[in-house]
Amino acid sequence: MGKIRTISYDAIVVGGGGAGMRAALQLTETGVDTACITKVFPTRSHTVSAQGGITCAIASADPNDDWRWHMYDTVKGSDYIGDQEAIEYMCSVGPQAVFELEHMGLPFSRTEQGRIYQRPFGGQSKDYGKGGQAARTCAAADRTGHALLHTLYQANLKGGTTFLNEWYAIDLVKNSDQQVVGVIAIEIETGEVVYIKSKATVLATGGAGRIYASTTNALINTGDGIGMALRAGYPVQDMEMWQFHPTGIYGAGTLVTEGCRGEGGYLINSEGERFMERYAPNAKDLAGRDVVARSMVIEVLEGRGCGPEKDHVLLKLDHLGEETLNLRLPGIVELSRTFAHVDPIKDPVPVVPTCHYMMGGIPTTVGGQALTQDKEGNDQVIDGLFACGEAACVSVHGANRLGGNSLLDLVVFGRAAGLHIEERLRGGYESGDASEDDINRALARLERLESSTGTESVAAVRKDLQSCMQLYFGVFRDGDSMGEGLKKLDAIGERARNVQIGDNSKAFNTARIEALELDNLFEVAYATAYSAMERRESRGAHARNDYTERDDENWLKHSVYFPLEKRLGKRDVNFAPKTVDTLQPMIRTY
Amino acid sequence: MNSKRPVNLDLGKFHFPLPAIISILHRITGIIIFVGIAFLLYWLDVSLDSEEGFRQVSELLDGFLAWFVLWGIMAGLIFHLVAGIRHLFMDMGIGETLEGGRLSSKITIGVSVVLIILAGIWLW
Amino acid sequence: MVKTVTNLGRSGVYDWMIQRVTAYILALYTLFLFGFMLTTDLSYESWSALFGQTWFRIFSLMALVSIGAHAWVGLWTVTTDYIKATAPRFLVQATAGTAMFVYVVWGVQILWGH
Amino acid sequence: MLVSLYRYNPEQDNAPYMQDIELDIPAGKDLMVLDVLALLKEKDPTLAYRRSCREGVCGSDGMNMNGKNGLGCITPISEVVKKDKLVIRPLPGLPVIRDLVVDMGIFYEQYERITPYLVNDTPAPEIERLQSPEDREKLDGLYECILCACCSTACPSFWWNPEKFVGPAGLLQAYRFLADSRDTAQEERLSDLDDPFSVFRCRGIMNCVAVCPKGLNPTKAIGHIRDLLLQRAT
Repeated sequence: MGKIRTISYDAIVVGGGGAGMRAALQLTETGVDTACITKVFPTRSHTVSAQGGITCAIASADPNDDWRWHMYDTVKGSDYIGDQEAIEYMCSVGPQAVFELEHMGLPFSRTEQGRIYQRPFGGQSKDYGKGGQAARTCAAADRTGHALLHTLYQANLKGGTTFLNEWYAIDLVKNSDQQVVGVIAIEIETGEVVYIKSKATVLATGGAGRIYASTTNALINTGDGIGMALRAGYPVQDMEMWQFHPTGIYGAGTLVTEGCRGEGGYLINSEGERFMERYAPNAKDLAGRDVVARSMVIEVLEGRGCGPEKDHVLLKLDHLGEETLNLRLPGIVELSRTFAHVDPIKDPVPVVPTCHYMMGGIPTTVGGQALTQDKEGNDQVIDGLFACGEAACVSVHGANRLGGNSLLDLVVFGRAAGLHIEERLRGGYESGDASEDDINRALARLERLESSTGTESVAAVRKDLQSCMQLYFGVFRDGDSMGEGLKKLDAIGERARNVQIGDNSKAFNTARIEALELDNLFEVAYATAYSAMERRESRGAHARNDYTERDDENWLKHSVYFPLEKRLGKRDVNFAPKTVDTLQPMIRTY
Repeated sequence: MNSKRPVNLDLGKFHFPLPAIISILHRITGIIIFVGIAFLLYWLDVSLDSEEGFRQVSELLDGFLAWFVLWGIMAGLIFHLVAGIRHLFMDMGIGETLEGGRLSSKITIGVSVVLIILAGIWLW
Repeated sequence: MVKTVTNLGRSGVYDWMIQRVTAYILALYTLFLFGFMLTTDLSYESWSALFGQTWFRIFSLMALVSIGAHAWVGLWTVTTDYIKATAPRFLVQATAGTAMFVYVVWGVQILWGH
Repeated sequence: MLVSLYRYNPEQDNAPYMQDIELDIPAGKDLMVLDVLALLKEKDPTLAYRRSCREGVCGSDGMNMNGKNGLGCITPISEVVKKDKLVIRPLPGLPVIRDLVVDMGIFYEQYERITPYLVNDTPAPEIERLQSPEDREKLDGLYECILCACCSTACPSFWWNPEKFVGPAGLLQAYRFLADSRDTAQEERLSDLDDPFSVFRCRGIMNCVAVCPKGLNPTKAIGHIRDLLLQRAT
C-alpha cells in the first residue's frame, strides 16, 4: 500500500459516543491537542438511544440519599464481580459528573423544587437494601441519552475539539517497544487511509450487540475497539457477560426503557398474571435485569407466553394514564406505535428479552488505563492505550449492569480517562515512533481484504454469526450446546476470512466498512463464546443449565480471554474500596 | 473521481404541501400586480382626465382583452390579499400548527376562488 | 450575521416591519376602493369627486408609496432567492427600483395634475 | 414492488441516474424503507446510504421517499409506496457524495452558527442550576431535534440560500437556547440573527413541519424568535 499520510495529535479518542465525547471534552478543556475519530457523526452514536436515565445519588427525590447505597446496589447487581474500588469511585464522583452535565445545558426533567427529576429503576434500594425502593435515576423524559449526547457534542463544539467525523479506525499501531502509538483510520468520504499518530489512544467504541440476531443496539455497534484490541494481542475481560434487556419490542428489538416499570408499568403473561411477583416478591418488576429476563423466558418456556406463537410477554402501561405517558414516556409511546403497532395508552406492548449491553470489555484501571497480564498473572499497563464506556471493563457492572448505570459509567470514566491522560501528558509522557513495519502490520488486514479472492458475502456471514450467537449463547446457556456453537463459530470464522467486498471504489464505500466491521463482530463473538464455555457457574447474566449455582470458590473472579493463546485466565476482583468497608458477597435476591 | 457533486433539486420530483403552493402563488401574484400597476395607473390617468376619458376606459373594458387583463390583475390582487391576510394571522401565532396551516391554506384557496369568480362576473 | 446593502432596512426586523405596515395600508386601500366601486353608482362625477378630495389623494399617495416599499422588500427577496449571479440580479433590482420611482412620480402627477 | 433508486458514484458516473429494481417483499410484513435498502444492499453491496440506530433517534437516514423527506427506518413502505412503486432519492438541496449519501457540511455549519450550547457566565452552583417544571416545559418540542436535516432540506428558502438562511433545524435550536431559563446570552443570540436572511427568509410554508419525523414545529419556533426580535427592536 506504500507510504500513507500521517496526522499527529497528543491524544485521540476513537468513538464519538457519550464516553468518547466526555473524554475528548476533558482533554480539550485542559489544553491537550485532541481529536475524536468517529465513524458516524457524533450525535448518531448509540448513546442517543438511551432512554430512562442516569442513576446517581444527587439527593433530589430523597434528600437523605447516599452514594454508598447506590454503591451497595451496584455491587449486589454485579453479582459481586464488580470491582469495588471502581464502583466506589463511580458512585461518589457521579453527582459531580451529573451536575457538570446540567451546567453544560442538559435539559433534565424537573421536580417542583426545580431540581433534577429522579425516577425508580430496577435494583435500586435505600439503606443498603433495607429501606425499600429508591428513585435514583436522573431523567430527561425518556430521551436522556439523546439529551446527554447532544449536550456533550455541544460542549465539545464550545471547547473546540477536533472531530474527524465519518472516519473509521481500522487497527491499532503498536511499535517495537510494545507501545500503542495511534491507529490506522480510513476517511470514509474519500477512502483515504491515514496513520493517526498519538501519545494516548482512547478506545471508546461502545458495545457490540450486533453479534446477536435480536438486539436493542444500533447497526453501528460492532465492537470495533474490542476487535482492535484483540487483534493487537490484548486480552478482554468478562466477555461472557451480556445483558439481555427484559423489554425489547417483540419482533423489532427496539428498546422500551426500564423507566416504564419505574413509572409503574409491569409485565403480564398470557393469563394476565403479574408474574414477577412470584420471582421477586419484593422488587417485583424492578428486580435486576438478569432476573427479570430469565423469569420472562421461563414464563414462555412453560407455555404462558402471549401471541399466536406464545413467544413473548406483555408490558402493561395503559393504567398509568395518557397524561403521565405523554409527560414521562413520550418516546416510548412513539416507538410502540411505530414498531409494535400498539398504542400503549390503550394496549399492552409485546416485549421479549433482547441483547442490550456488554458488561465485559477491555480491562482498565479507574483512570481508563488499559491492562494486560504478565506471565505471572499480575496486572500490567499497556503503554499508550486507554478505554472507557461500554468498550471498557473497569469493572463497575460485573456480571450484570443496573439500569441507568451505563450513562453514569460513560460520563464518570470518560472524564476520568481524560483527567488521567492529561496528568500523564503533563508529567512529560512521550511515546516512541512507529516504524514503517509497525504501520504495515496494522495495514495488513485492509490489504488482505482489498485483494481478497474470496466468495463469501459479508451480509450472509454476518447473518449466520448472529443466528449462531442467538441460538447457542442467549439468556440460558448449556455446555453441550455451547460446544456445538463454538464449532459453528469456527466455521463461520473461516468464512469471515474469505469474504468478498464486492465494491473496491473509494468514495463512501460502506461495503468496505461493513466487511471490516464483520471481523470485529467475529472477534467479539468468539471471545464471548469461549469465555461463556469456560465459566462453569451461573452468575448474573451468565446462566447455565449445567452449572446452575454461583460458585464463589472458583469463580468470584473476572474471566480474562487471551486471543493469541486462545486461553481463558482469571483475574482477581477488587474488594478494596478506599473509603468504605468491603461489601461481602451474599446470596442475591430481590 | 468526479469532483463536481450533483444536487438533487429536481423540483418536479418532490411533493409540495398546499401551504408551499400558496406561498409560490403569493410570489407570482405579487409580481403580476407589480407589472399590473402600470396598467392601473394608465387607466386611472385616462379616467380622471375628462368625462370622455372615463367613457373611453369604460368602453375599453367592454372588450375581451382589456377585461381579461383587468380581471387577471384583480385575480392576482385578490389572491395576494387573501394569502397576505393569512400571513398576518400566522404572524399572530394563529395557524402555525401543521393542521392549522393546511386548514388556512384551504380557506385561502376557497375564499380566493369565490372572490375571483365574483370579480369576473362583476367586471363583465 | 449576514450583511447586505441592497435590502431596504438595516435589519431583518426593519424590512419585516415595513412589509407588514405597508400590507395593512394596501389592504385597507384596496378594500376601500372595492367598497366604493360596489356601493357607488360609478360615473365620471363620483369618480373624479373621490379623487378630488385631499384626504383621498393623500391616502392614494400613501398606498402608492406603500406599494413601492412593499414591492421592494418582496422583489428583493425574490431576486436574491432565484438570481444567484450578481450582475443580472442587480440589473433586475435596478429595473424594479426605477419602475417604483416612476410609479410614484407618475402617481403624484395623476393625483394632483387633474 | 418496483424500487426506483437514485444512484451516483463519483468514480464512475458523470451524472446521477435512477435505477429501477423489482423487489419481492415478504408477504404480510410492512417493512420500513430502511429494511428495503438493506435487502437491496445484500444484493448489491455498492449501494451507499447512512444508517445507525434504526429506530428514529439518531437521524442518520434522512432521505426523500416518493417526493417526501423522512427517516427510512421509521417510514413503513405502506405509508409512502404509490402504485406499487417506491422512489428513493437523497435529501434535496445538499451535494450528493454518493447514492443516498449527501454532504451535510453546510447543514452542520448553520447549526454551529447559532451558538448551539448553553451560555451562562454566572458561577455554577455546587449542585444543579434550578429550573421550574414550567420553565423546563418551554424546551419541549425543541430539544428533541435529531439533526436529520429532513426539515431544512425540504425548505425552499434553505435550497436557495443555504449559506445565509439558518434553516428550520438551526432556528429550532436557536430558539431552544433562547427559551432556556438558564441561558444568559439572549441579547447576543438575537443580535446574531437580526439580518434579512438568517431568520426572515422563513416564509411560513411549513414544509419543515410536514416532514419532521419527531413531530416538531420549527415554524412556530421561528415565529417566537421573530417576536423576540420585534420586542427588542421596538
